[in-house]
Amino acid sequence: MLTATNVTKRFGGLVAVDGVDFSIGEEEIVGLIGPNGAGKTTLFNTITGVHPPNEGSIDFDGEELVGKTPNQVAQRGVARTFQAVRTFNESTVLENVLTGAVFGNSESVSMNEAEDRARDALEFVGLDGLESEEAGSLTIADRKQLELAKGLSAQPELILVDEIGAGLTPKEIDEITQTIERARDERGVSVFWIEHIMEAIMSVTDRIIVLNRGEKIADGTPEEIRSNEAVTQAYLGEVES
Amino acid sequence: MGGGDGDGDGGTDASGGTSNGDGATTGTSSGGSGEIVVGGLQPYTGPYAQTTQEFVDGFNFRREEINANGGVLGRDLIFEDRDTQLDPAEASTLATELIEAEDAVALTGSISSDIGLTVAPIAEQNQVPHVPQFVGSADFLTRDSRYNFRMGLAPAPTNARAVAQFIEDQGFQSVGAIVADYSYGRNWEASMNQLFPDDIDLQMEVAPFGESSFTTYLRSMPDDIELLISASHPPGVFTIYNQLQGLDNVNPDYVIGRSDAKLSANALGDSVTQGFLAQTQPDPFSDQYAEVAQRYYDQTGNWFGALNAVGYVVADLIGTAIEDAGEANPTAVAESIRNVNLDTLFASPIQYTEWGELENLVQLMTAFETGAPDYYPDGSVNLTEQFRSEPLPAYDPSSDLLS
Amino acid sequence: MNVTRDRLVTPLVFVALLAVPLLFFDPSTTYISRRFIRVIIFAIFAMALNIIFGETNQLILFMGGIAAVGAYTTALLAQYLGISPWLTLVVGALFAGTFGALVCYVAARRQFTVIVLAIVTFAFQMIISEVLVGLRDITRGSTGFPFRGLELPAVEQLTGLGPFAVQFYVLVAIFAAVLGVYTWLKRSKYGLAFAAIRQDEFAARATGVNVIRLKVFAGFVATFIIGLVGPFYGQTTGLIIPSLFSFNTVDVLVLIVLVLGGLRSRYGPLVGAAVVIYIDNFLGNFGQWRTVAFGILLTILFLYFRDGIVPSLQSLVDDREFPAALSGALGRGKSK
Amino acid sequence: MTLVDVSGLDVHYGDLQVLWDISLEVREEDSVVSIVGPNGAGKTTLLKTLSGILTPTNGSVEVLGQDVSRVPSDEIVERGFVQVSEERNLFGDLSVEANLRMGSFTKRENFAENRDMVFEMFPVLEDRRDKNARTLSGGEQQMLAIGRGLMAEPEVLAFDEPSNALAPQLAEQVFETIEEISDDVTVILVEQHVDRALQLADRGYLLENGRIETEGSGAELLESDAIKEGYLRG
Amino acid sequence: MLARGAELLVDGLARGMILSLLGLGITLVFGLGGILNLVLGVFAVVAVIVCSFILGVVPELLVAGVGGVAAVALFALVVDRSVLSLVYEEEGEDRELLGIFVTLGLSLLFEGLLFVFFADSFFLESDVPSIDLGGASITGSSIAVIVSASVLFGLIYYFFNYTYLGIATRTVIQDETGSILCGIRPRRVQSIVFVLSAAIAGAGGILYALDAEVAPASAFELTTFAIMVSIVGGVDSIRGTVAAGIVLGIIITVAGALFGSYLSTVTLFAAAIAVLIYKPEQIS
Ligand SMILES: Nc1ncnc2c1ncn2[C@@H]1O[C@H](COP(=O)(O)OP(=O)(O)OP(=O)(O)O)[C@@H](O)[C@H]1O
Ligand SMILES: Nc1ncnc2c1ncn2[C@@H]1O[C@H](COP(=O)(O)OP(=O)(O)OP(=O)(O)O)[C@@H](O)[C@H]1O
Ligand SMILES: [Mg+2]
Ligand SMILES: [Mg+2]
Repeated sequence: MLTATNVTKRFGGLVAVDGVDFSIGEEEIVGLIGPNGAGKTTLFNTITGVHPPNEGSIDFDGEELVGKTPNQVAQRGVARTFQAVRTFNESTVLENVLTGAVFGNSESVSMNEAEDRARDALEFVGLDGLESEEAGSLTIADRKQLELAKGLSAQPELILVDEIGAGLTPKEIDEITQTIERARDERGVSVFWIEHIMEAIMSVTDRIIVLNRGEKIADGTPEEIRSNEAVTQAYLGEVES
Repeated sequence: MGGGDGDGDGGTDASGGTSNGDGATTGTSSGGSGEIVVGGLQPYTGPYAQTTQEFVDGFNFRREEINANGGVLGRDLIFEDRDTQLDPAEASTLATELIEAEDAVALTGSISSDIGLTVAPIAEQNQVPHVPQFVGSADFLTRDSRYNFRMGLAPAPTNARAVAQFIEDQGFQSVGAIVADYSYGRNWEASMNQLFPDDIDLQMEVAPFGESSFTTYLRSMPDDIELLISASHPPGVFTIYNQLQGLDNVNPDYVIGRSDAKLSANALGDSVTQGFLAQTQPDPFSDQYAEVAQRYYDQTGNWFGALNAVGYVVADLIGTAIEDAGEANPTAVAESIRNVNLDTLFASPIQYTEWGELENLVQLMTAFETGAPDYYPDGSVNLTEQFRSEPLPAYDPSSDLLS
Repeated sequence: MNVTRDRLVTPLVFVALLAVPLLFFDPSTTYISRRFIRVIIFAIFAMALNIIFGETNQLILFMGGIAAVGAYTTALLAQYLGISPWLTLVVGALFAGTFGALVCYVAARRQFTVIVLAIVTFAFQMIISEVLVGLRDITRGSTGFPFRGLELPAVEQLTGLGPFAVQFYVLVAIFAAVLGVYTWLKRSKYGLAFAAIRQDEFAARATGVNVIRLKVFAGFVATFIIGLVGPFYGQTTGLIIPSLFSFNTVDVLVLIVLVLGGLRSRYGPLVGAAVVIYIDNFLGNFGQWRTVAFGILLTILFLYFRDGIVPSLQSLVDDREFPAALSGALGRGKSK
Repeated sequence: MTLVDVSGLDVHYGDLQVLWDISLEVREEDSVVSIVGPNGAGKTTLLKTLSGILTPTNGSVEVLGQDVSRVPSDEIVERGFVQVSEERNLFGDLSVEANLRMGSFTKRENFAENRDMVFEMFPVLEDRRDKNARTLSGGEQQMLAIGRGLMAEPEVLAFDEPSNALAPQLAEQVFETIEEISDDVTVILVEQHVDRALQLADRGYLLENGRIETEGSGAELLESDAIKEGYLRG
Repeated sequence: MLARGAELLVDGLARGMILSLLGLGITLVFGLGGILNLVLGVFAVVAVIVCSFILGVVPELLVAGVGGVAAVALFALVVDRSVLSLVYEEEGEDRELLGIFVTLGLSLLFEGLLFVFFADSFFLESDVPSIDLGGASITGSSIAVIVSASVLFGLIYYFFNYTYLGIATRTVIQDETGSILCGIRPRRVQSIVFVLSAAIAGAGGILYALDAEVAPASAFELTTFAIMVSIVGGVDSIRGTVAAGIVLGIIITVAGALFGSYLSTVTLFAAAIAVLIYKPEQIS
């Protein structure tokens, strides 16, 4: 569904993403790992039009994403969450998700229809009952769920998830991992997921891509990655394996 | 104003004599039988803050003297002053309000052509006399004006005529001028071209109204320049003079600045004695002036300057006009101003043409020397009379002098 | 928002507005009529600012300039073509709106922060003033020209109302229209998008909101409204003159009106305008102390009442918890 | 001697109470004291209160013998209580060296000496000494934050989730560093990596919903049911 | 011709350096504390007034200048400790907007007071003789301005790059919490910067008065120019502000000489807009 070829992004002299090729298939959960500063978030930004790549092309269902603005990409069906949560904290939980339902889609959605979708998404992540709370009053874990709900309410084909587990307790991580898995299973959404927490990412991904200094150094099943020499050297270290 | 609701029924103008019956809504109106109100459109905020303050001090000095002597028509003269912030739009609103709400019998205080030109039609429409402090624009009066009267600043052609006499008197050959890029400055430009002797070298430079750096313009003046006219750029006068001091290759003998000798001396300090001339209408060398100035000093401890004198003259003029009219009715007051022949602090008696221009005005070129006026012993500069003009013909707005 | 209360407040406000000319307009006191008209005009200006600044966080400081663009275009074009300014009114507004939209477009594209946009528009304000003064041959320079072409003599005759009353009603109609547009915007998808843009532009984009288009849209609507009202503003004074449209006379006042009335509240602009114009006139009696008094008042109001009069009153009514509402009104805490 | 003595502490954000009746102490002889607990339990709030950035509504907080509500928060740093915060709070547009220099704001005379010590501990920082902090990778930034904390010559150094968002390798490196410095400095450690945090700790506290649920030695806590069920995997 | 060009450049440079000083007054407080200080022009005018009164007693410009600057610093300290403390309680954009509004109110208040009590025009004289450089006559005031402004720039540069306190000011803007964690007291630093900015603006005002008339009405104009310069220079960059002031000073001087009309002001603002549109990403 998503095929990126030779994506390169430079910031001044720094090559943050260096000639990366990868693809993501229908209903696939793909992990993206790599050391801090490897270029993971930047890769997300090239896909979503925040920082268009200097070179390369990104094909999504037969359409070129390079050159599209972030809102256009979102409307094509690519939702995302952020490394540091970015919910609209002065709006209510429902309004947050509504925004996704109304604007995150190329079809014109009526307000009623959008509200249905929004409530549905809230229920899906387990935030039903909190609709009229201000988003800012939620716990971090709930706000991360809220971001997921906001993305899912747009009924995307692909959702990009950036370090959703950071700062969560193991229990919360398990919950959010399950939500992501269910999103794929029940809603048919593909997931591209950046995470440093190996337990989470190893358990549900179909495939993992590893970046190091902007270059792709590995791409394979969790088992393959675990035993990959280069990955161990660059990223995993001697610990958990 | 014309578009106002007042149009339909003609003469609903505020008048000092009759009460409007709408006191409930106008609230503060005090114009009835007790006091007579003069409205002041004072630019308390803005570049003329000091100028207007001097005027008000002089005006109030005379007004209080009048009230102390029993007032006019036995009633007290009251001054309702408003801050126009030198904003013509604000001034026009305030003018209407002073007329309608305060029943002002006359308006005064206006400074600058912009304000003068916006208030003038209001005065005409409401038939309330308007005697501004300083409005020099030639367009302030038309041949049909009946309620606007020239005061502290003569129109550019009249001033230029006086300067032309001065040039001939002194035999200057090389004259420079800095002209401000707005209507009054441009009037000067046209007048100088028309009225100055043909055989002199005249170098004019046009600078923006709000200019603060004149060095460039000054540098383009000829080296042998004898007289520099900066009165044609009123807001820049002091800056021009000051920046001139910093240039050694431009050295005119005289610089004609604004009319306010006292402010000039305050702003420029000792350097004012090096050729600065104030072109004034009040005559600081007359006995009458000295006597008033002495009283002023005794009362306030301050120097009675040309601007104070203009305020004094306006209060004097309005008081006299009301007495002459025998009633505090604006229309009648305007009529008596037009017919007045008032010997006061000006170098010539105040007389107006039919359309409100000063007639047979005499102007002075006042220079400065170290010392102090008799009536202000605390001072450090004294005034000397450099030149006194012949009576100047009133400017006729229908002439083609400026076209 | 409390809908039932809204249903009650709106008719009340408009009945009061419609009654104003009948109660207070008198041919011998046109200055009172003008004050009321000024209130409406500044209320509309503040509504426009509410849309562009309150909703999309674009602070513009060339409202005077935009009003001037509308006024000068309307008046000069009418004069040049020899037609009634009623016909050129929309041209002026469109011109102003296009200009505003263009500035907003550049700002959104180049991702200006609030302050940068404020300063850029402030610079435009200065340029517009300078140009109006400088193009003396066309604009009649700093002394401007008389303007009262926006009268409706036919309506005056038909209704027996004076010209100021008619003008007031025209402006009330515009006010109602703007209020309607604003209310609709807030309750529609636009409201959602505006809230998103305001809080996190970046996240809004990623959610699919076309931030640039919406900002330009808000910019157009706001400057169109300001450009439309500009000629009426001139009409009230009877003059179109640069100083009427200066930064100090328009922008400063509109900002104060909006902040004091209550940012993002529907009736804040009207209440703010009424209070501020009243204060402004009242301070006129202070003569040379006017500016001082105005400065003190502003400082105090902003420090202690910056949540706005209308929102403070609303929360007072809403939760009836006096101490809490009072501390809200005294505004130390951030607004919700 | 007691370095940090908290008793009966309540903290509010506006109307919202976050900490309830907290009492804890850190003694000179402790090398690491760990505080663990779920998200939103109030760990960061507690550390900010210790640093004087937040003011308690009830209870007393004494840090190095000084009531923190009575002194400005910069003075707490001067007295030797330093915090490496959750957000790191580096100065992005200042160079690495300038960041370290600001760390020594209260101990200016020993700047050069301490800086060299930090460089020795984290050689990569010396390579980047002229680079702006913003351009460092996450791990490097964490090292800089720790280094900056050390520049103030603290008696007590508090870490708020130092391994957050770090790659596993870097996280491990940070724990090793903490272990290393805890020989000289008393460390308060707030961590999501509960197992690592408690392994290092002499004593630990479990904070849940703003209350201290359990306390004890690191080993005790590691074996306790509360920790095993809620915080450790399988 | 060449001499005339040189004269223009030197005039422009002097004027530009004054603009730079005023711009720095904005940059320091806005860039470092988020408050757009609209009172700045008042500080400049007050410095000139005090200086001019001191000159009446001690006829030595340097002494009087220092006196004027010191008086303004004291004035600024009072403003900072009283009203601004309330503004600094806010954070981020709230502080920026409140800062604009409150300083707007204060500037009206102070300007109003100046209009009532000190409405005169003020000039200062430098006593530096003008010199002749290859046919170009350089005015004494230009020399005085260029020399003193250069010295001030040097001091400012040194302070912000080489002293603990100077660098600490930058930490406060970048991360207030971070600075607290280093043992720096943000509020104290903000006060120091505010007072410093007022002092710099005061010095700028005094140099301005060597050449041009300064009156209460100058306050608004000086503030406007200062903001333009600061924004064009990048708002939080000291070097940028200095450069912007000099460039704009030369532009208006040359434009004034070439067009000799209102266009020079238009040029200034147009240049400012052009710069802003061209490189706003530098401006936070
Ligand atoms: N807007 C930018 N301008 C300049 N450099 C940038 C920008 N965004 C990222 N970089 C640099 O690009 C590199 C990759 O950053 P990126 O955020 O993609 O890393 P990451 O893999 O997401 O790391 P982490 O796991 O720490 O989040 C880093 O060196 C970073 O400093
Ligand atoms: N500035 C604030 N205003 C209001 N509530 C806040 C604020 N900061 C934190 N909170 C709330 O206080 C509670 C405790 O937050 P705190 O950050 O101390 O938790 P924590 O234990 O550090 O969590 P984490 O593991 O996510 O860092 C949370 O419910 C949080 O939502
Ligand atoms: Mg990342
Ligand atoms: Mg925390």
